[in-house]
Amino acid sequence: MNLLLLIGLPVLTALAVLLSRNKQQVKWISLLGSLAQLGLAIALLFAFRQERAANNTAQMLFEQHYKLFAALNINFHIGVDGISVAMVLLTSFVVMAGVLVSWNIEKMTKEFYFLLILLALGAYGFFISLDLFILFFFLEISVIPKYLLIGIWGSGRKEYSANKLALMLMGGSALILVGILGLYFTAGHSFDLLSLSKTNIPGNIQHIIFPFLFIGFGVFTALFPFHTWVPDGHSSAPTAGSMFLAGISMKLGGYGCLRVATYLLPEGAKEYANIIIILSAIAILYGAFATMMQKDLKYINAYSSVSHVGFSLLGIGMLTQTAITGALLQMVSHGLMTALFFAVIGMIYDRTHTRMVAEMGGLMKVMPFISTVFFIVGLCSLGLPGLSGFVAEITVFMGSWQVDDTFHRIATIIAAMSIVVTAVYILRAIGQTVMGPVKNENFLQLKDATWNEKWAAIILVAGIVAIGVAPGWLNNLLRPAAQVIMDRISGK
Amino acid sequence: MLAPGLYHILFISAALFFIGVYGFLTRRNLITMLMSIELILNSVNLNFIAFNKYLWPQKMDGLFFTVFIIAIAAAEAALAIAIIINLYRSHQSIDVGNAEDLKY
Amino acid sequence: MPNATTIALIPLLPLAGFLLLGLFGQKLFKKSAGLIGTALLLAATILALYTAYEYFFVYGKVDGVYQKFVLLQLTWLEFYKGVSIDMGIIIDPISVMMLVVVTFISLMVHIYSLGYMKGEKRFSTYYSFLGLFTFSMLGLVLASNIFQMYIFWEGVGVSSFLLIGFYYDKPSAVAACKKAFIVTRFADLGFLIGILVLSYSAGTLDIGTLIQRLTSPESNVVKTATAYSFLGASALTWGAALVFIGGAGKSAMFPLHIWLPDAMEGPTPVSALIHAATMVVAGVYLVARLFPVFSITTPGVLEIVGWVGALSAILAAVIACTQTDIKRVLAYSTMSQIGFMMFALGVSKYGGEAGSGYTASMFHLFTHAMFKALLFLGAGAVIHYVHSNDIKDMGGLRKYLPITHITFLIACLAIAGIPPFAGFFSKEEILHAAYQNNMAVYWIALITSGLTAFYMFRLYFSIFWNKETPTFAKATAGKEGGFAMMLPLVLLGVGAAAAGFIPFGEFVSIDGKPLVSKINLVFSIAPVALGLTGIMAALWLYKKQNNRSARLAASLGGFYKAAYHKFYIDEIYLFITKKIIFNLIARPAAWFDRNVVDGLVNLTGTSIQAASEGIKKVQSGKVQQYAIYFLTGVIVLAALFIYIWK
Amino acid sequence: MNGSTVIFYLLAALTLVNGVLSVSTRQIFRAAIYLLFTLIGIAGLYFWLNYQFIAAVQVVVYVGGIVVLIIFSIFLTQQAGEKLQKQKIGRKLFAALAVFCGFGLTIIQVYQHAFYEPAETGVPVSVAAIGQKMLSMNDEGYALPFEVVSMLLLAAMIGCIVIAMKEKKITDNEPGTSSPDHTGKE
Repeated sequence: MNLLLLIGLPVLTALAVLLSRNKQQVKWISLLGSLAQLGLAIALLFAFRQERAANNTAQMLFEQHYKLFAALNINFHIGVDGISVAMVLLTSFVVMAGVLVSWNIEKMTKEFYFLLILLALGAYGFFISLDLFILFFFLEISVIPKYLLIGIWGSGRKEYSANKLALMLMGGSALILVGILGLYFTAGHSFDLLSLSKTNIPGNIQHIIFPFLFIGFGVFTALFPFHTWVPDGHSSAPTAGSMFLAGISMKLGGYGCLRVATYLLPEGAKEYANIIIILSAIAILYGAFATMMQKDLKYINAYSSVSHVGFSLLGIGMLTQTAITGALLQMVSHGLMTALFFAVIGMIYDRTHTRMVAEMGGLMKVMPFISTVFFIVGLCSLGLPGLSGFVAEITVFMGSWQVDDTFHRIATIIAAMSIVVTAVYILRAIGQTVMGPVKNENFLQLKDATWNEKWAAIILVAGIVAIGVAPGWLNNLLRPAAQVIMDRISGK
Repeated sequence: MLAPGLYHILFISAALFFIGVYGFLTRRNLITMLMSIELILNSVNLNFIAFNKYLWPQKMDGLFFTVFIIAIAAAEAALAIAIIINLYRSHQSIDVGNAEDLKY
Repeated sequence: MPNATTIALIPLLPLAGFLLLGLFGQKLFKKSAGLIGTALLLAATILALYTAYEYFFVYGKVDGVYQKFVLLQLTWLEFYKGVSIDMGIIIDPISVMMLVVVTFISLMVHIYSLGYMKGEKRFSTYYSFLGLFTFSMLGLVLASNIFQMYIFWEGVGVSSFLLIGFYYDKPSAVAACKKAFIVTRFADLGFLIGILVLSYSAGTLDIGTLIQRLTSPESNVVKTATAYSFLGASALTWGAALVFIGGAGKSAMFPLHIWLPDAMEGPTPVSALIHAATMVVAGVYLVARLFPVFSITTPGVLEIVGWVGALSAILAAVIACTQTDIKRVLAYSTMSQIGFMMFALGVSKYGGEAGSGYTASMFHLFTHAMFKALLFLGAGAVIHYVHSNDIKDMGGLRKYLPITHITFLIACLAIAGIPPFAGFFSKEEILHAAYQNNMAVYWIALITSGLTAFYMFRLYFSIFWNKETPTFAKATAGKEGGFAMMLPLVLLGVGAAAAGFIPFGEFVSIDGKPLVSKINLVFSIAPVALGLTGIMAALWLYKKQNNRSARLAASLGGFYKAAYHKFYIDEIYLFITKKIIFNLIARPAAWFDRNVVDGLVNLTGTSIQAASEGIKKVQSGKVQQYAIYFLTGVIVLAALFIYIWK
Repeated sequence: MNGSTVIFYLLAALTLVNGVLSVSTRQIFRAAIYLLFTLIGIAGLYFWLNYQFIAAVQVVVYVGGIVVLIIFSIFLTQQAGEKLQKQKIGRKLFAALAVFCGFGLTIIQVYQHAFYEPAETGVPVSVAAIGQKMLSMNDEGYALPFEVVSMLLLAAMIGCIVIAMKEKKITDNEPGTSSPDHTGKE
């Protein structure tokens, strides 16, 4: 399996979009492109499993290595392990759904789809890069389109939100860059992830570099005090923008926190693990409580994202294999779930022209399909067994409980308490929007989902259910990769 | 001490220089500012000549510098006045306070 | 050996119904949904009965002891070595008994709903939800892994939520389903943490292994877990107590019972199935499933179980005497009866004669499922006829609803503990177990059983006697309900009347060895007499329309008022949630985020902007200013270089 | 105190006093005249220093050229008899302070520095020597700077013309007759 395809296909799609003549062509080309990416991602999954089944125990599979700039030892080095495969799969699902829900974008359609595909390209590239330089390059590629997507196609205070988001993410990138350069100069002038992972970086230097990398990526994944771009960014972004932002972009950060910060700097991770745990436990519960008071559906989901992503960071902070697997499961699960949530909110908003919970009611009667999906995603969010959220949260809890002391126990219990608070705000949202009497007479004329929206929802629901009902395949994909990271942490 | 020498001339040139600077800083009229600049240039010339005279009497470098500076000063003055007149034409004023378009 | 495929089919058939009707029901099976659901469940019931027969009479008993079989352990999610969620099937006396109860009651409700829910717009959705519930409940019952149990535990929770909120456009139903889900969710938090504690201590999630490792006091597992203590109690005590909180939430034990009366907003057959017969006894089942851990390792927690059960029993019985909503009375009665089962477990010990409470509890669970489902279905028939839930709108219905009347009477006699109906036998055994182990609980139970007889017959007389000319318009009143509704009533009536004669101790006991129940005639006098007294009191107060009950209520004064308002427990919860959680935690958290955390971010932005505004002024375009800066800079630098940085 | 010394002090006083007056008077025309006297004083100093050629250049270029130019421009831009606007007092004080500090610093440095005394005294330079050196092309010669300066003067001349030229386009551009540049847009 040639991994260059994963980058090449979005590039081709983007070019084709640029060259196409009218809106219909743009849409269909994007759809075909994202469908092909989805197919490719699934093919990658099977190819990967096949290799593993054939006892190929290399850490990274399908590696490719090209010299990019020999003088500074910058290489184009790509390869995948289980984590990357899962993330690529997640990205392709979200991209597909995002393209489908944006079907009715009328304003500057070509540019919109171009940016969407560019963002996807950045994400794919990021997840398969094994060289910190190109990893950073792809990370930046995925930031710029967000700014434009929000600034041009957004709603509400879009300029403010776009600026805030771009500035905070850029700030995070700056920290990441400092961290990467720190690594480069302390570990023998190399950007290569695999060779860096074999060098021993002195502990005191790790303690200095680790916060840069972790906070830098943490900004992307809404680490507690750096999360405020999330509510504003999401509330202003167009539907597909929110989906990409929460479904993919926040995962870039989580992936980076794990793969770059924690994996390369195990001593640093150990040093700051307790702080990470405290911050993420706060984020989980506090985000959940803050969600309870929100009145706008997008704000509800944005804050609940802060809370949910806290589980990923908690899992990373716990530094056990199970907890890290849980963190990864949570990333995948949350990516699908939150993308679906935003898609549904977008569908509701397109029809009712409001996102205020108090103004809706009884949508079940008017649009049963959308409401059912809303139900499913809500239940997934509150961790119902059979849907993906449960699998992830339980794995994090089980992993966290393995660390046998009172501090970690209490952090785990605090995190677990969020399942009640989550239930409260999700049910409030569902109860006021989907259930109850129809408050606005005009709503009775509204139509249910169109074909593209149905397919977008079905794709994501399929992902959620596939993980929720049979988590084994994903777990088996992620666990060995998490084990590799744990081996480095425990110094094996 | 009373016999004039290098130090005396340097004193004059320094005084002239700072008089020029003072004028440049406090005048609001562009022409008078130009005059202050002339003072500054002259103080420099005086310095060159003085050093040439007292430190390297056999050489003529200081002298040549002075000649060139005078030539450049002439060119500068002509240009500056052209600019001032043009400014006067467009702004109906040669107050330096009105000429703050540099900001943009 | 049991056949895994046959048993696995029992939960899978309702699941198939759920998927089929849920995905395609509204389009393809709008009319036939009920029949499909019922047919699938009939098949499941037959399989369950077959399994029970096979287990109890063919292969289950080896050397006089009923064996425990664990089948089909499919790894679903592996956490770390030795600890994984395995989807398995456990076959032992209580799971087989529960299989029969769940499928049978569910089948009855399916059949009943054919009539009751006829013409409902979301008829197929209703049946798909019923399928989901039955699947989850059966999964819970068969779970061999504690996390598998939790998964299905949540599954029954959500199907209960969906069914309570079935009439989603009714605000009270929406509120009720939210309340039910959130309260049980709160309890599930305890269950979850309890699982974490116990599974970490035992190093396994498999129930059998877990029990085995935690019940041998000499083992290292127990020693280390006991050594680790938190707030003065050992890890295992905490674990067991937390697991019990989960059970108490689902089984509506005080103080987590508040959701159950409100849950009556759902369709009445749903109340019969979920909130009377099956789901609410899941807590009892959970404690029973982990009974060895409770009784051997943490007897302190078992004592708590007993007291919580007893307290809930009497509290619910008192409240039930004052309620006027027919379904709420039944809901409190359910809570009270589950309290009986709980304290029966609480007073029991492990093994032999001392374990009679366990058997009694399971027996009562079995009989209660019969007569309580019957009561609810009967109430449903009444409501169907009267279109009201309030007993003030009823009266004299015995002439109009003869079959309902008879079956309701049987159920009332059964729950009141009048021989020879089913309730008598199970309740007698419970009282006997309590008498042997805990006298205080015994007295509470005795009083409660008297109250039970009183409030049940208050209900009975108010509905079927009392006013001879009911207030509802006779013109609209149709027939008693179709064959579909009457058949389950009759079948359950037979069950309620005869189930007591099953020699239950023969089949179900804690250690698998048969237990001979010893119903003592002398011992029975007190409860039966108290029951009859209760009936007499109800007869005197409610048979004819009179103002005796009002006078009695007035003479009780404050106590009556408090009981009528359910001892203000709802209000306390409301205070805690609204005032404390919302206003003191959530609102400040949201405010803090918008103003402090986000404020800091914005402050960074505005301060940079302010700084750049300041710097911008320096760039004024005024040549002289530049010159001054320049000159000052030169002078300062020169002075510095000359005098300071030589 | 011989005559030479007296003349020096007189020239110095002439230069400095007129310089101060030139930057402080509020009548612009008088300022130009004071500048003239300062320049003459400096020319006198050159004479005193025995650099007659430079003195002559000073008189010709500055006195005869630049000051006249300045006076012309004053006539062109200034209404007669109008006094110059006052500068803010704060600015004046600050400038005076800065100037004073700078002057003090310079003078202290100058007086602390011991310049080396050349052994021989020079001879007065003749104009012919200057001319030869200016056009000589060997190492000591100044032909290249000379050419550069002449280029500079040429450029300055052209620049002056361009700057001072009236822009015809602006006056031509009357309303109604839009230029072809603007037709494409809007």
